[in-house]
Amino acid sequence: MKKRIVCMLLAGGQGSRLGVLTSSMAKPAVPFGGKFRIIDFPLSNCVNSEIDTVGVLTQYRPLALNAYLGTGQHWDLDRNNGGVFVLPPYMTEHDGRWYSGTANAIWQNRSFVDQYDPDYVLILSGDHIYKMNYTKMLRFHIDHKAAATIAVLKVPMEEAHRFGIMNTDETGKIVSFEEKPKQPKSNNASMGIYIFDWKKLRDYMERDDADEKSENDFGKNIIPNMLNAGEKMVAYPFEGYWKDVGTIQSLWEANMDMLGDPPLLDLDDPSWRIYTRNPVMAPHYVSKEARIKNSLVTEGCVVRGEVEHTVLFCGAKLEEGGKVFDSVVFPGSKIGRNSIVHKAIIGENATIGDNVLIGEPPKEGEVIDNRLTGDIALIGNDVTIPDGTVIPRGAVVTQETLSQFVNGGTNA
Amino acid sequence: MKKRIVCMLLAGGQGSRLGVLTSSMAKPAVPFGGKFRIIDFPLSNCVNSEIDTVGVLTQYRPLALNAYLGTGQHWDLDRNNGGVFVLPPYMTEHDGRWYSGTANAIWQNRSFVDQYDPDYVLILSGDHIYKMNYTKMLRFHIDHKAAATIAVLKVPMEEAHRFGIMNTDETGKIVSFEEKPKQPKSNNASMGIYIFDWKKLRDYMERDDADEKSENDFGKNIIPNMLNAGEKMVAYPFEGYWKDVGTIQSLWEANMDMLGDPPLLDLDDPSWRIYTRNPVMAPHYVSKEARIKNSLVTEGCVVRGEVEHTVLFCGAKLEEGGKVFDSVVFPGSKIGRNSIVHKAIIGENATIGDNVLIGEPPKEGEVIDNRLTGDIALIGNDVTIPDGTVIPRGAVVTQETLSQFVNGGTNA
Amino acid sequence: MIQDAFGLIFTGEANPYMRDLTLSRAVAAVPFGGRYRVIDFVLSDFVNSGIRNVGIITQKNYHSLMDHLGTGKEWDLNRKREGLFLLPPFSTKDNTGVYRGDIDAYHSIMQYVRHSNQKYLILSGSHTIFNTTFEKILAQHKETGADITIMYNEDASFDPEEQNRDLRLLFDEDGMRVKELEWYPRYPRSNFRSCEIMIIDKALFEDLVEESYSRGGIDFVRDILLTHVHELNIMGWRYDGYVARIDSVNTFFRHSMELLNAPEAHDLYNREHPIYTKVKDEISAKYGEHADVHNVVMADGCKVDGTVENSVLFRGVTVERGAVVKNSIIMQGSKIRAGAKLDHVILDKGVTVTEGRMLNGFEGLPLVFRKNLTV
Amino acid sequence: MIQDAFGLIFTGEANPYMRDLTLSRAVAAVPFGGRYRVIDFVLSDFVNSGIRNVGIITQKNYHSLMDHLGTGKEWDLNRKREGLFLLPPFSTKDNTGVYRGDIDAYHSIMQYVRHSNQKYLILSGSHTIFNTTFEKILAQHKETGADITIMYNEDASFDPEEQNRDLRLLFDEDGMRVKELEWYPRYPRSNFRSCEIMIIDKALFEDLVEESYSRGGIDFVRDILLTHVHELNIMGWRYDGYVARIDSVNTFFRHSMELLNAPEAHDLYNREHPIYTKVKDEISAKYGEHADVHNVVMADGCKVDGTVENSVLFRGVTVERGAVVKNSIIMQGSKIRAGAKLDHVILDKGVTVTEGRMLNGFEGLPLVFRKNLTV
Repeated sequence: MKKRIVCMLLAGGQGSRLGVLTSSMAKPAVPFGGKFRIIDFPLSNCVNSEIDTVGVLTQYRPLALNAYLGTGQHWDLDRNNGGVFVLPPYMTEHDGRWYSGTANAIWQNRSFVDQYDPDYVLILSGDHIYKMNYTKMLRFHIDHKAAATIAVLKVPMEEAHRFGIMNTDETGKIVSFEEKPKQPKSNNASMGIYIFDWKKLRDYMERDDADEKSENDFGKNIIPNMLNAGEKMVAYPFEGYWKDVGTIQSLWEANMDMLGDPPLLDLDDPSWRIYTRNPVMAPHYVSKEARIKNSLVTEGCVVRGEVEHTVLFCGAKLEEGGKVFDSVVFPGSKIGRNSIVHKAIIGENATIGDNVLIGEPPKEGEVIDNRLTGDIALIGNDVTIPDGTVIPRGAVVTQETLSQFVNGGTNA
Repeated sequence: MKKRIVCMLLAGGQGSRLGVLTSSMAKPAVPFGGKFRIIDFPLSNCVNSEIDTVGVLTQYRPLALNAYLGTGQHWDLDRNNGGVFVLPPYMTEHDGRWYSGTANAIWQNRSFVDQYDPDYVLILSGDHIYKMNYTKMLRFHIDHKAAATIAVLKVPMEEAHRFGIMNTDETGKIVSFEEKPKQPKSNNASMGIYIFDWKKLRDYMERDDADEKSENDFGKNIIPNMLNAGEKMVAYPFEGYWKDVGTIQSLWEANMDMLGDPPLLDLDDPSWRIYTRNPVMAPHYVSKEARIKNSLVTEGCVVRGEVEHTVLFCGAKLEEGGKVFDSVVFPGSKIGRNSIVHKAIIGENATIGDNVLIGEPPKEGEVIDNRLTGDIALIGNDVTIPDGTVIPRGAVVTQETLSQFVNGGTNA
Repeated sequence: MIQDAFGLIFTGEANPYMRDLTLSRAVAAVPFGGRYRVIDFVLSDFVNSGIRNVGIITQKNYHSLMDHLGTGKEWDLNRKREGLFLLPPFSTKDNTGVYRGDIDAYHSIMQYVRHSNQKYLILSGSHTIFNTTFEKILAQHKETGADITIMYNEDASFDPEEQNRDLRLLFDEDGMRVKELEWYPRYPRSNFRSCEIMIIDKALFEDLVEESYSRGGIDFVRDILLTHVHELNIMGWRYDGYVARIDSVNTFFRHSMELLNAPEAHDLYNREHPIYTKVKDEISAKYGEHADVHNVVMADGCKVDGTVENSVLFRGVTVERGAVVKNSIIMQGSKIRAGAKLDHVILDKGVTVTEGRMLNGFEGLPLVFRKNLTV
Repeated sequence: MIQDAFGLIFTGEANPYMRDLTLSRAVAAVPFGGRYRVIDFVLSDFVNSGIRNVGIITQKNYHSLMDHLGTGKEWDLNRKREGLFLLPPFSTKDNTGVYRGDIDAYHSIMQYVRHSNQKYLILSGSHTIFNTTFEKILAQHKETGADITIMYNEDASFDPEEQNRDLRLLFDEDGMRVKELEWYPRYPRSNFRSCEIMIIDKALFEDLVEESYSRGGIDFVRDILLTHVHELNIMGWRYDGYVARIDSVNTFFRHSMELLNAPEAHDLYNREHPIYTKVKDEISAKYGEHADVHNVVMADGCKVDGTVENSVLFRGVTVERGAVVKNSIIMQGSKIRAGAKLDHVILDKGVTVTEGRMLNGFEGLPLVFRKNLTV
């Protein structure tokens, strides 16, 4: 049955920069903010914007994402007509190919979109934290009689070089587009949120698909091609909190942003609920000895130690004498007695033994590969850290790299 | 969360022998019996047997099947834990392959099954019409402490050579297995319904996957290997209606089987409902001039002509003076004024013009390729037959082959 | 699609003119058209208009309705936020469980109205059937700046014995502004009859209801509209499609027969705007060797081996060999045994007519047999 | 997983000993344990036992329960066949809408019992809380061939002022067959108390109820069990896990505090058998700069910047800076403003305690503040 607009969510790949945290799920399923997963944000934005048909494009572990999304009921997306569908790149008898780029992912799933014969298609990225009413953007798109509308955010001029920059005239029409320009002409950064007229986009994708030199990417190919062809493209100005959480550092920062008073993004907004798959767990328990400040604590947690400026996800446990500061502890992780965790992300179902120190200054001569993490210590999903281990700040600990810390570790 | 048993439904490929009818959907989505699609039968059997987790393995048009199944609510399979999932062969970063055989399809989706940590797995084919309580079969499997249980049906001895034949000892233990034997030793035909201990099956599939010479097929590889290894395998005797509808002739016959009084398979059984996605259509309308006998007529139909010994699916229309005998008319098809249809299958949304004759004896010298159809005329999905066309019995008419009939056609 | 309006359907009590058909159900729950209930039409109208927030005010005898509507799944109204709200009579201290009138009812569910996020309220009754969407009437309501816009059609039929919530509109010269209203008129001066659909700003609705309630007002039409017709800016919006008012057994019968004979009644089966109803998982209707069926609307699950003419058969009806059914309405699951003969008869659900039995009603006086009876 | 039994939960009316906590709700709907309602426990017990067909008999004041249970989605009981059945009091000719006793209620829903496909009926009350599954009691019931099997536990507590459906079992020598029953005993001779769970063959249940109903029987325990205790083969099945009986404000308070201090009460939060409840989409609890929280059970959505000790906080409670909450139970959405001090207090949902206010109850006499009050 016909829909006015269909959303295609680019849930992307394995998220190599978040690799350690995505061993069992795609990047959009990375936990966020105590109760949520990243994908809850674009999905909730859709539902709150009355968009009820969402295709989730993923190349990585579609089964796990399928299981997480289920019938879509948790996001109110269990619809008779429409709903949420995971769309992996599937094989056909003749061929099958890995999504070669963002535009190719949509192109390969054009028949999914065609089923609903929509006038418009909304393209989203799966790794941004924000609240946005896409219906307002659609109205803007319609009012401007645009072929494409791109949501933009004003960023500090000195950071503009890290973004795709949309240069517009005074009416909001995009006159040029530069990907990560060295000398940015403006500070309108693309948020990776596009509305297209579906027929028009379909044409451009078809031509793009035929072009062997193309990388089949929205930013690199489709948008420049449309601009060059003189299509009317407009920038939709967005104001408010928006964060790309594609790196360990930005993921940590965004979690810390939720601890402010008021938080930088209000997750507890009755007019704009963020939906998630609620775990079935008991209320959290705080023992006599515990001490908690400036933190988020979620159902299923048991806290017997000290927690400050930290996000504890559902089912996290902290034993007596343990201390956690400036950290993010993912669902189901356990931290043992008298262990101290400082500025770290602890992956899902990780087990930290007793008397472990995480986030310590490196010992003299110790060299830590912290290109991914800066000064944030990162413990991978399902990793078990033995009693007494010392993990320096910025270290990345996986089952594979664990041994280098265990052997050198001393009890503080 | 753990499940005792998980069902994997081999929905198969394009169904080349039913090709003309599967242009937009996989074989299991071929209509049957007025209101149903073939896949409704195994799915309803699962639900009625209290099996609530079903993976549907398909290589062909997973999107359309996904859209048909939706959240699973129509089959009561919209579960918080479990439900129905379409599993196409998906690409991974490293590789992706077309399901090379029935066993390979399961092997590629082992992580889907593992999510539920089941003791048993039920393997079904997607192109059989029958009602069966799999729970009884599971109890049989458990009681016999078998590694594998295969459902068998006694077929007439003279037809046994067309089936996989299970030779059993007096206790029901399978002693040997022959695929389509020329000299069958017994008439216990395999119905393509297996229950395995999941761990055991997983082992055999793993070894099979490593064997480069294997065709990765249950009948050809897994079952013979298990037998050779001395695993206890038992035959579960089934009595009742069971029909493979993988050919045009058997599909036509099975539809005709529903017209008997009583029908060979009672679809209207309150204790064993067959669920389907009910179309939202008005009751059917029968005009003053109409005449209907020995037929099934479904909601959305409009009948102004004569119908005898025929199955009309939802939304089929027959104009004044039209006559349909011994035929199967799929959803949304229209038959024009004074047209006569005899022993035919009319595909979905086909349009038969006025004064068309279908299923006539061939004219002198006319040669019809009826290898697929015998004496059944077959009109493909979405085909439009112009006024006055004559289609001989056994002919297969698609958009491509249509011209040969139109040019030679004369108005009766 | 309408985004800024929500719906409220008032389902009244049984209507005495409906005789045994409303013995254990509201008019809203009376079966109509072979597979529907009366309320399915207006509820589908809401859904097809894009409205996602609909409250249904129920009274005594609401179990049949509750069972039919369930969670609202069939209408895609089983939503986390909004969706379908069944508003049964509350038995609290304020309230004895039965409403004196609709103002009472509106007052008691005012919290639902206040909590609804939309600006406009589309107020509906539940005995009028039509298949349309409300985009145009809402657009007119906004353009004209009316206080209240009433959907009406032209309907010359009038029977003083069968009036049910009969509201007629008289316009001033421009033909749009309502200058007078007639409520159950003895001698109607207008053929423009309300279709039981009114659009009103939700804040104005709350004002009018609460003000009237506090002064003892009972009936929305009588105590609010009639009283304030000159102060309020009430407009009409004319609907020219097919409208069926289920006021009495006779009108029920006549409108059912129009499905067979009046082409304009096919509006109701418009494919563009499907009418949703509870799914029953019935199989196709089965015609036997001796079936002889002409001019009939028939739902799935029927088994017919006899003669059926000029009739409406609901789901799962059996007509055995040799039975003859003419000019009749046979509801769900009824069985006509061999040799029975029916003419101008309405069988409610689950009635069994025994072998050889003859049942004859007449034009203008169809016989009604109540639910689960064996005759 | 149990395939051959179905469940029937009788939710009674308000209990006077519960005071304001049951002002507008049944005991079954009383909030317990930080995020649950009393009924969630037994309903989850059914679901965790694999039972897919559960009827809930409601009485007056069932709206809160209806709202909580909704379509049964959270319990995965929103099924096409079977699932969750809310059985509200019918207002038909036979019945005035209020049950005189449970036999009345069982009689009026006997059609549901007859239509259920399972052989065994697990009958449950709704004021007893435990977390288990019913596989073992059902297996014993089948093995012993008992007519009725009653789940009981040993509970030495007794307060004649707070008895609520207090049924005690006395066994013969083998310790399993019930030889005598005590119903609201003044001087109890047994500490073996029924957990309000009984297994009975559905056909026997129908017989006993209909026979008793026809002779004017009102109460299942008094008019059936006590009358027939010598003829029926009644067995006991002993449960040794944690059991909380919500008989009165005092027991409610005591059992809530046991969640903090009695390790055996953690049975109720057993992860293997999760307790399902209505989802609210709350965010994580937020602790502020000045939070000082010890020995507390706290649900999601709370915002705490004050001192909280030995207390249970339900979802969405706010404790402002400088407020002190001790030995208290604070239900959903209540707000404790800056500087307020609470000790031995129960706040029902949505209570606001204004700035600086002091509220003190005592051990054995907690103060209860009713829903939506501002103090």
